[in-house]
Amino acid sequence: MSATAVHSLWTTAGGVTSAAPGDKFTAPTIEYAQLAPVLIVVGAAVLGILVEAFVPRRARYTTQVLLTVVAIAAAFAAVVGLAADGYAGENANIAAMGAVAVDGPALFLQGTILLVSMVSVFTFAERRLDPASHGNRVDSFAAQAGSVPGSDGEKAAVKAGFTTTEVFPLALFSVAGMLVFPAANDLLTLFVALEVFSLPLYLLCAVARRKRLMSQEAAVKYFLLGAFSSAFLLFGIALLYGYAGTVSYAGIAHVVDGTVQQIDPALAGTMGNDALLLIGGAMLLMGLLFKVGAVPFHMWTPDVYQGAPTPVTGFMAAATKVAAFGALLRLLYVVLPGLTWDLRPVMWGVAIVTMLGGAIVAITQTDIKRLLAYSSIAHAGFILAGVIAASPEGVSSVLFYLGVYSFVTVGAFAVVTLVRDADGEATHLSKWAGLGRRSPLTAAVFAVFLLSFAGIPLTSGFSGKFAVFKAAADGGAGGLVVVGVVSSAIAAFFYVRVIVLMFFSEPKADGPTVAVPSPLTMTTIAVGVAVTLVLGLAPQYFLDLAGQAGVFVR
Amino acid sequence: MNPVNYLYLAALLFTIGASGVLIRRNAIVVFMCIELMLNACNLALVAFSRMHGNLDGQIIAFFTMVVAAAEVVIGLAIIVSLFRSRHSASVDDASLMKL
Amino acid sequence: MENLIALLVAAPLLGAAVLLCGGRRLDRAGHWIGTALAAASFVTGVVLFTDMLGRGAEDRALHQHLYSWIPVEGFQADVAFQLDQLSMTFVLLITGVGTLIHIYSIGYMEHDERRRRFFGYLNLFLAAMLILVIADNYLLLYVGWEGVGLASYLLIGFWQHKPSAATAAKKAFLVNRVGDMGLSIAIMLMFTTFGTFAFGPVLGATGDTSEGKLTAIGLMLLLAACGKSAQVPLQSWLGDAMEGPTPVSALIHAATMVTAGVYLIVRSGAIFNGAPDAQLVVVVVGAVTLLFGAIVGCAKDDIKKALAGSTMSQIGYMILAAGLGPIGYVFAIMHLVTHGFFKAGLFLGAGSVMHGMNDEVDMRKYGGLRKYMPVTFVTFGLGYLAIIGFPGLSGFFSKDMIIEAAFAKGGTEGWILGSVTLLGAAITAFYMTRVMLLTFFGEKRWQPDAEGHEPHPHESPKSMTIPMIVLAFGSVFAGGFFSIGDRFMHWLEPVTGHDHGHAPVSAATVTAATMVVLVIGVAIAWAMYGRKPVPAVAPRGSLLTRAARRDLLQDDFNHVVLVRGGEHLTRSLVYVDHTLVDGVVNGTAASMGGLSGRLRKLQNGYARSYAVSMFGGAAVLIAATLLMRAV
Amino acid sequence: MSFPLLTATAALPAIGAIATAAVPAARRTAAKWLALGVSLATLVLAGVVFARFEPGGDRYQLTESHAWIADFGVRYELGVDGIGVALLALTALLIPFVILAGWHDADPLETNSSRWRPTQGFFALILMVEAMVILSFVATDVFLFYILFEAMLIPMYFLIGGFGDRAHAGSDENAAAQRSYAAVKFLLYNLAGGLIMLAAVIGLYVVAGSFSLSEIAEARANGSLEMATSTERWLFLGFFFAFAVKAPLWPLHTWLPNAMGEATTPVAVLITAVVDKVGTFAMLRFCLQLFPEASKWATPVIIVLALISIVYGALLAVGQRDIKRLIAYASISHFGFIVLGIFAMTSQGQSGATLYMVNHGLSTAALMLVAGFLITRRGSRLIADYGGVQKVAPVLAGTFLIGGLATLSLPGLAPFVSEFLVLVGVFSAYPVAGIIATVGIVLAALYVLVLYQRTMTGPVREGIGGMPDLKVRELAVALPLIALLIFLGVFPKPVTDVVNPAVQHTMHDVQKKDPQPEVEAAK
Repeated sequence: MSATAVHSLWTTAGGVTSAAPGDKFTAPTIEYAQLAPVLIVVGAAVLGILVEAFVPRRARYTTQVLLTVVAIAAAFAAVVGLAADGYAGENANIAAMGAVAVDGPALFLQGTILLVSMVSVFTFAERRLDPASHGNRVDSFAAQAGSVPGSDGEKAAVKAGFTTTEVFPLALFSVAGMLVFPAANDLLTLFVALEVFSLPLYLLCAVARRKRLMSQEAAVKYFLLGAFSSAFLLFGIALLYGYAGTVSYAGIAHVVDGTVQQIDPALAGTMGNDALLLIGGAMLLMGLLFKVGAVPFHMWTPDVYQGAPTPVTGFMAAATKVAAFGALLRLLYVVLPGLTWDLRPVMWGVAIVTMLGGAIVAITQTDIKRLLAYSSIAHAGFILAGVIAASPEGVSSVLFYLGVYSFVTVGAFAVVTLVRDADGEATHLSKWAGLGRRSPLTAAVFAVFLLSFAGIPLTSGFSGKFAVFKAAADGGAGGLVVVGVVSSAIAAFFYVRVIVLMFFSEPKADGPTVAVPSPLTMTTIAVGVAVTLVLGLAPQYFLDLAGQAGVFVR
Repeated sequence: MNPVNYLYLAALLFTIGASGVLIRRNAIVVFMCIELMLNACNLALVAFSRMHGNLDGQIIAFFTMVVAAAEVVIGLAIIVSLFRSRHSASVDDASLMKL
Repeated sequence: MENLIALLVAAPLLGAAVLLCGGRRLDRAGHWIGTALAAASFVTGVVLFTDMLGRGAEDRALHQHLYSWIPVEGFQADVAFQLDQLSMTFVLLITGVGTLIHIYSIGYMEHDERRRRFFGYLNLFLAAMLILVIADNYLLLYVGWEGVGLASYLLIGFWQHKPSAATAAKKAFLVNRVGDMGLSIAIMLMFTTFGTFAFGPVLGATGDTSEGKLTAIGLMLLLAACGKSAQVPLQSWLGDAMEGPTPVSALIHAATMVTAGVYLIVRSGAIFNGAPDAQLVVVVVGAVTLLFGAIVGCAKDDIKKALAGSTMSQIGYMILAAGLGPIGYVFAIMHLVTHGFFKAGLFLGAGSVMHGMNDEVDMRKYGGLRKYMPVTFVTFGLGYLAIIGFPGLSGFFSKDMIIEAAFAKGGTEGWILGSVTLLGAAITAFYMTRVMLLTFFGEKRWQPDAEGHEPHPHESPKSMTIPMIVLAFGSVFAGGFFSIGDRFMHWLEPVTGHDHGHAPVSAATVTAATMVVLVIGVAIAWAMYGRKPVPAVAPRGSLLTRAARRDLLQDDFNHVVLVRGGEHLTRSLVYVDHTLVDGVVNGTAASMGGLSGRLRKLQNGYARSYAVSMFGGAAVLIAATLLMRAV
Repeated sequence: MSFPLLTATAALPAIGAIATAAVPAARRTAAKWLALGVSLATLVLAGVVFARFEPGGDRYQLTESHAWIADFGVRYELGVDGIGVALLALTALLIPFVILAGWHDADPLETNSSRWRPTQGFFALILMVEAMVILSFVATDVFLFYILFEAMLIPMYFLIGGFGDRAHAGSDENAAAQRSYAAVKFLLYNLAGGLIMLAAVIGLYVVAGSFSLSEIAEARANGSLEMATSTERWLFLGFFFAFAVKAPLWPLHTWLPNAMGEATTPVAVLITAVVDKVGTFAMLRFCLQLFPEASKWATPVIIVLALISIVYGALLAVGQRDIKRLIAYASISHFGFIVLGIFAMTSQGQSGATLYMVNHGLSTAALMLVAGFLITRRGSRLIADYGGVQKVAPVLAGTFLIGGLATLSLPGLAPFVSEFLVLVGVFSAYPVAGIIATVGIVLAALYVLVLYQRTMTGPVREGIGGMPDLKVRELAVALPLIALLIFLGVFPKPVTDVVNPAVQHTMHDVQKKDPQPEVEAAK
């Protein structure tokens, strides 16, 4: 069934075209099996809402955690199942009447997203770090997000032992959106998916237990800028639609490279107008670059990362990047391959300023979360280098990098949640001085993550970086590789600075303590370390995986 | 009337909305400007839909409205809670985090 | 028989090892061990000597190949010895005088708690020196060359607690290193020219290469010789070297080590024969040093420094002779041997005097010592007569020969050199007489020292006097023994070759002339120091005298140009390294930080400005895309 | 599949490192002995490798090859040639001394914090470095080598920054600042070099499609791999830059004095005697083998840089007031000699350079470690604080002097052999360079003797009197090294025998012949 069918379905329903009213109505066919991962998660999310409504408060936390974990696990199982059925390879196809692609990249990214969300959810559910208030274990989310910080209402809420268990369904919704995002095969789905995973994130940012003002500020900034960017994205969609007369990737691609079957006069008119295509493509690109946090669309990143509750930051930093880059890849490889030569210079520029900008500004950061934010920007730049490679190796290298990066990120932020003092997490770097003396293990783990970020050999970071740079060099982007290594050198500086701080400087008397987490967070961190070392020493298996998943269906 | 004019109008609205976002302080107003941009998109979509003689654009417009509505819910929630804790809806006041 | 050769070196080397690693437990026996092993080496030498005499003149040379030292592609360096007449001469001189001085030191160093180490160093020196003279290739010679340098460094600085001694030692080593540079470059040249640096092949193939190459090699060898033999311009270290214990001065800085340069040149005769220009330079250096040393010797009041000057000058004679080519080689070596005897004797005498005078070295504080230490007086006196060339004594023969040879060089060159050597002889007579008079004649001039106890001059113990006596015999008879019937010449000829040249003046005339200048020199000295009493403090003296006291300002030159200049250079380089080379790096880091700080300001916390950047970014993105299509 | 000897030799210290790190805080001494034992066991294994290596045999012996990361065209390929085996032996030999010398350097100052285990960490890191260095000497896969080349920075970084010299001038905070500055400088300098090399490594893969040294060399030999001249030059520069930083070559040297000055003396020895050798080794192994043409193209410049290093380093050594910095600059001068020998591209030069790496390791170790004993006694690194030591501690002074004499390459001690070989090798190819280099031997005498005179001779300064002489442990460090210096000075054959064939291979790689002696040429 052709990719544009779903729309012709609507058109016939609308009856504007030649088809007479009351003509045969073909019901849309939805391949539920192939959409299983998404459906499971969405379903679980809806269930979660119901849980909020009907399950007594005491049991909610447990129920929600269980539900979420089970749902994600099931979704992952479904992904694995699909991959096993060869949807990643030979019988990759397009489901839901052209709305969603089920192919290698989609499944790989969905798998990654699900695993990452799984470990992130563990940190969401962590309740051992903050001292129990009024005998109730508390997590890092506000007792009652609505209540004014410091007000009697809040005190009462805390006393009553309220907790915002809504975060779990919210996370699930967001995950659902992320699952669709890289698989979206028409612009409408893309837009909807974007909103579906963004909106819950806006909320999640706002519900920190500590430092609520910053948390809310982060939410506002994230929300406004996010909405702003999605407006651009939407306008881009509009223009592309105007250019091609369709919003399905394949359809647009056909129009762009002029292999379209029947050309009606209107289409002929707009097809001639490259401005529509170029401006639309650029705006679409901008929408996605905003989500991956590329310069100059990055400015929300540091503030939001810093303000949001750290577990959310970790989730956001890891999963969002994966989803957004997935979508970006699909867009560039499926929709606009015809535009490669027009977009390449622009992408080069963006990649360069992103790598350098992120690395340079990070040097003078004093807050660990902001530091990681800028480092994530720099990494976005590295990944872009792989995206630009415009080759199957490029795709698989990016997939691999995303997998590597996301786990390390979640792990790193999980460690950040452990270092606490009187008023919550001690994120100011000066407080990390001498951490290595006080709790060598934590410091060592964090050092491992930092070294992986820095791309030191024998860590996963190096494997990823090497894969991406290699692909870029192969794809004729040697210049980017040089810029890449230079900015890695700059970046090394601030990672090293943190290590110096932790190990070589004397601990402060009023320094923070390292909380002993529950098995949940421990798992998150352990997974991070494991991935870092395994993919650093023997990445071959996962490179193969990414390699097989490197082909998009059209 | 040439449907292209609608596109000019859409672009105009979009620009107005965008500049509103850049200029206005009050979060609510900023938000409204964003809505305006979305509407501009809708206008463009519908216009194009008309040009191409298929309804995709109009369908998307509907989706957009729904999404916008959802955004309103979330957005207002956030802005209101911000307002309650700061007694100000100015986006410039919310600048604890910088540098 | 050739297997004995290694024993020459092995014995003292063993001694050095044992004494230096042995530790305190050997303190009591140390000096005996050292002396015994030195003697053993001497005995070995004698045995080899007799054996050598037993064979015909042509097949006297012995070879011993121990092992291949540095086997590298296209590069053969062996540890192999060659004992021919030339080497043999040195072996006997070194081990003989060496043994005597060991014995002497037993007494001289009696009160030094580090005597064991002293003997260790002495043995080390013997070993190195022997390697130097019996090596069969230049690289191994180089090993000995630096080895004696090390030994001399250790011995000059033996009293390390005296900063002056430590400085002198360092200076000696450094100046020698400059010379060594010459030697190593010479070896490299040989390698690139001949593909080897073993004596046989190199000296045999000198005909196959250009004169230019030979000249270059020759000059480099000369540089090395200058360093080791304290020839101008590298002579400055010898005077300071007197900081070392007197036996050291006698053995190393009079009899043996300093003459290594002469050995090197004579040994490399084939090269110099092929390079007249190099020879000329050698002769000039010899002549200059001859006078230089003599003049310095006249002005010094420190008895050892005076003798050091004399040594310099005498070696000047030898170098000059060696520079003359086949005419001179034999005489150079002969003078070297005789000089070894009498100069060693003189130094030991000086040591004996100091021993009796609480280590006072200023001759102006001596006087009339002949009464107090007769043996020393006699032996020293004989040495004195020998060095000034009193008829019949060693110096007379050897020096006379050199003077003759100088004239025999022929041409104006010949005349110049001849007269220089004569002048040198006169000055020699002068300063040696001066030393003699100041020390042993006149009335006593010593006062109580700072602690107020007056020195009680007394004769030295047997262990010291006996070596002096033996050496005195040498200084008296060696020359005659060698020259009667040209024994020495025939002995060395197979190695060095010899031609008589054509003397423009008869030997008799030369001898007569020598006698005349000798008398003049002595007379002047007598006039200045014999007749009237000598002031205990040196008078200001003429400009020349003052200059000569300061080694003709050579040290001042070094100090200003090399030391000061060097200090400035290094200090400025340290500065450069820190500010420039390192500054660039730190600068980049700093500028990065600055840039970061400035970019950071963009992140001003206002959502609207963020939106602006997004908007601008979008605009740029669109513009760029359109632009791309446009171009 | 024979027993993977090389892997074992590298793995043993790695495992030992982990084991040492795992020793509980209280059992500090146990950790020390464990580390020492492991290092000695490694030495034994290295000895076996040395024995099993046949100088006449294949170029690479005891080879191992396993698939590793197919996507990157990377294999786990090991193999040792004459040069590698010599340096491997050196490394394995020095580490026990380093450990022994650093016996007390990492004892915790404050015993209250129970979780903090500096001692264990110190020795574990040393062993980790040993493992990586050994592996890098036997890696015949460019990528594998690169990984180790970079990875070994991390343990070194912690060794420098984490365990500063207790004998520092000024306050503790000041010292800590100095130290972390030195550590960061070390890391960033080398990381920068390494990252530039990374670009070149990737470039090499793009060009050659393989990382296997043997494959690439073969492909180049049979012409199936053509490299554009410019490409080859760029790649060469990428590699050489990293190695020149590590070596270190002027003007990329400034990290070394800081690092060696601030680190504890055993670590300083580890840096200059072991880790830096990887740089010069890699020039010989990779630059010349992979990019022969480019190497020849770059030779003039490199020779000049090397000469500058020699003279400049020596002059700066003369100007130093800090013992350890002095030795550091001396090392810079010596590395100049090594590079000079490598790029002279003559048999003598390269054999000499390889020998030089070994001998310099021994001599610096001897000098530096004894200097370390001296410094720990007096608690100061400033030369001015010393004087007359030989009076109170003659043995210390003696060993120090011998170390010094080795440093100024006195004949009879090992360094002379190598230095002379280098000089001859250079002279026969570039006479002027040879002559300039000989200036280095005079300057060497200057800085060594000045150092000795100022510290050891003259009247006994205050603070020196009553200084104890070397203890048994310290003698156990100093004497074997001295013995080796003398032995290799008198009888270097064991090393030259393994080195010569390897050098001939390299000479063949760069298609160079030794210049013929004039006399033969004439015939």
